[in-house]
Formats: sequence, structure tokens, C-alpha cells
Amino acid sequence: MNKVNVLFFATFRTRAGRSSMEIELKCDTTVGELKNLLVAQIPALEASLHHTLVSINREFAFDEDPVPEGAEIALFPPVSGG
Amino acid sequence: MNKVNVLFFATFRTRAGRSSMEIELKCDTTVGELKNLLVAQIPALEASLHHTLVSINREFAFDEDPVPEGAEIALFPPVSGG
Amino acid sequence: MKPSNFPSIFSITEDEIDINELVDQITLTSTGAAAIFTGMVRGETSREGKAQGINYAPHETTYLEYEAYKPMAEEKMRQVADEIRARWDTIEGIAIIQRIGKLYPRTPTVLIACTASHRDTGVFEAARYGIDRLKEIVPVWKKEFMPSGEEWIEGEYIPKKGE
Amino acid sequence: MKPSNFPSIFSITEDEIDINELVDQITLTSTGAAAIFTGMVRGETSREGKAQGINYAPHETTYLEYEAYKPMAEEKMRQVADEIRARWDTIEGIAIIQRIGKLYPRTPTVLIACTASHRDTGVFEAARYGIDRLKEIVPVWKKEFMPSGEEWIEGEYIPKKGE
Repeated sequence: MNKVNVLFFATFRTRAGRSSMEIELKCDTTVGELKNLLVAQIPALEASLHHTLVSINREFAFDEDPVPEGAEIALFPPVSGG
Repeated sequence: MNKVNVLFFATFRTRAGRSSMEIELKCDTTVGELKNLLVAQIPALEASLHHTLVSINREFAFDEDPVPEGAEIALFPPVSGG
Repeated sequence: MKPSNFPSIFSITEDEIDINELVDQITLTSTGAAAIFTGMVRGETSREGKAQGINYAPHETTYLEYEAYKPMAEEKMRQVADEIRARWDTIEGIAIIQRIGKLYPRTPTVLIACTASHRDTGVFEAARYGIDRLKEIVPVWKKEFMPSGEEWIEGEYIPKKGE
Repeated sequence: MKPSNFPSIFSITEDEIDINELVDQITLTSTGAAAIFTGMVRGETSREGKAQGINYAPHETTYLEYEAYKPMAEEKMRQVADEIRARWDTIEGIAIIQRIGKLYPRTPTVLIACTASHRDTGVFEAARYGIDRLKEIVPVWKKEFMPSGEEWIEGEYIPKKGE
């Protein structure tokens, strides 16, 4: 098993009602599969998922990418700084 | 007669050995004629004159322009601020 | 002689942005020019337009609240700086600062400053590139508070693999 | 709603240039972007080049001494600002500052800042235009003091009628 920490920012934090959670993943889980697992646990996230950015260890990640062991994952909308 | 004040800046101040002088001009003297009068009084100015900027009452002026009564004249090299 | 290590400053901060201090920190003895961009909170938006994928109409803003994924944001700022140096090898110092928290109209929220020996080295273009890229890849978000309510502002840029 | 009188600041000064303060003075509630240029005294010039008509080789500068024809310089700064506003009607505030006196390497000597509602309004181009024009028509001169001696720097631009 692979225990990872998932951070939520902006609308994702609001929808999830929290700023982070730990989740246990099977080995070789991909980012796409992780997103589905998160929606299963927190249905409010679904509305945001079509426009989600995901990072793994502070680099942008994509649905087909595997989630490495102990990774720091983050979910957030397209950025709006400046 | 037309008494005007002539200001010198940068290399012109150095060459003239002063930062200003008063000079009496005949009416209808032009900027070009004024330059010649100044060189006659201060020969050291001659070396600079091929590359002189002249202002009359704080606007750029040219050899054919007449010098108005009581004008504030300045002679200086191309600017190098910044 | 140019030093081999040019200064780079990246910061997500709640503190006021001190432009004098930041420019001083990226000024070397070989520096003759700095191009600086700062963005402020607009209290009144009068133009119809589109920014970061959001269509907007004229409106008032009471304040903005910024949040950041700080460690990733600072790493992405470093990436923006690396991209600038790869495009303009004339750039000497770079400072990239994003202020976060509750920020009121007229307050500077972001700064990009680039220095170089001369002004014709791409230093203006580098600063412009820096703010454009910050708004694409640096994980910072803002929520707008208006007399009529509040709204998260979302961008539209989707980073590509390796960005 | 944009105010009809946008702020313009012009100054020839012996005082330190306070970028924070100047940007604040040209920031309105409708302002969202500022592009700022500052120039500094270079202590080491490594590039072969030509600036303002002077060919230069790598050399060291101990300090520069600036002088200005102050009343005309401030009027010409106003003209530069008017030219900027004529070209970019989006510009809100403009500050143009030239510091004079004896100035050492790393010291900011000049500042041009332009503000606008958004960064895509020409605000970068306006600041660039401002420093280019200042170096053409604003009557300020500098004398360079080097280990090897001193030299007046002369520009090469000859203003045309009406400039």
C-alpha cells in the first residue's frame, strides 16, 4: 500500500471542506484513478474535476502518471495569481 | 537692443569657464548669429559649436530662429541623461 | 567582469512589497538597467474583458484574498526565472514576489524585476514574460470580495507535461 | 470610472529615488498594472558598444556627476509624458524622475513608471518609450569619473523643430 497526503487549494479546499487528507492507494495507482477515489470519498469534488490541476511532489502531473510512494499530491484549479 | 541671458551647460560651461552671461543683441538677431557673437567673445566655444543644441525660453531652437526680447537662451551638447 | 552567480529572489509573502529593497538586491556593479512590473488590486474595473478565462463586466472590488501552495509556488517561480535566463542570457538579477493574504485596492500584489547591463538587452521583454508565466504556472489563487458577494477567480491555463 | 485628471510627476532631484512612494503616487483605484524602468550607475562596463553616440570599451567607473538645465528638463519631461499619453490612451499615471549630483555605482539615477488598468494596455511599451525619449530630449548631462581620468558623456540625438 502507498499512503499519500493530498492537499486541496482554492475551490477544491472549499468543496472538500478541508485543506488536506491522507489516503491509502494500491501500488501503481495513477493520478486518474486517484481522482476517482477522491470523488468517491468526497462527492462535492466532482463538479470541479473537469478543470483540475494535479501536482505530484510539486510538479504538474497528468491522469496517466503513476503516484509514487509517499508522494505529496495537490489538487487545485487553474492558477489566478498576480 | 535686446539684452538676453545665455546659460551654458556641461562641456559648454567648462569651455566658457562660466555658467551664464548677459549679452546685448541687435533686434532680429538669429540663433546662428548669436552663436557667432558668442564665439567671438569666447573662442574656446568654437570647438563645440558643430554639435551645439540651443534653447530659447526652454524650447529647442535652430540657427534661423530669431532671438526674442529678453529671452532665456541656453547652449549645450546633445543630452546624456538617464 | 560578470559574476557567475547572478542573484535570484523568489518569495511568497504576507509582507508589503518593498520595490526599493528588491531592486537593490538584484543590482550588481555591472547593472545599468532594471525593468520592473508590479500588479495592484483594482478597486474599480471599468473595461469589459477577459482575464485568465473569466469574462468580466465593470464592477467594484472590496478586496482580494490570495492563497498559495507555497513550496510549489516558490519552485515554479524558480522555473520562470530559469526560463527567462534561457531566453535572455543578458539578464543579471531576477526577483519574483507574490504577496498573499487579504489585499485592498491600490496595494501591489506581485512584482517581477529583471536587471541587465543596458536597457536594450531584452530586460523589458523578460519582465513581461515573467509576469505572463507567473500567471500561468505559479500556484496562487485569489478570491474576490465585492459589494455583491464573493467569488473565486480561476485561471484557464492548463500546464503541459514538464511545465 | 476613470478620473479625468491622471497623475503626472516630473522631477529633477538630488534626493534618493523612492520607487515605492512614486508608484503609490501614480496608482489609482482603477490601476492594476505598473511598468517601471530604473537606470543605475554601472561600475563595470564589460560590453563593447555604443550608447548615445559614444563608442565604449570595457572599463570601470568610479562615479558619475549629473547636471541638468532644471526648468527646461522638467518641461521636457512633461512633453515626454504628453507624447506617451498621445500614443497610449490607456495610460493612467506617469512618473519621470532624474536624479542629479554625484552618483556612485549601483545607485538608481532615473525612473520612468507608467500605470494602467491592465498589463496588456501598452504599459511596458510606454515605459520603454519614456526612457528612450528622456535620453533624447531632456537636458541632463553626465560626466564620468574613472580611475584613468574624467570625461563628459555627450549624446548624439539632435532634436528637430517642435521637439
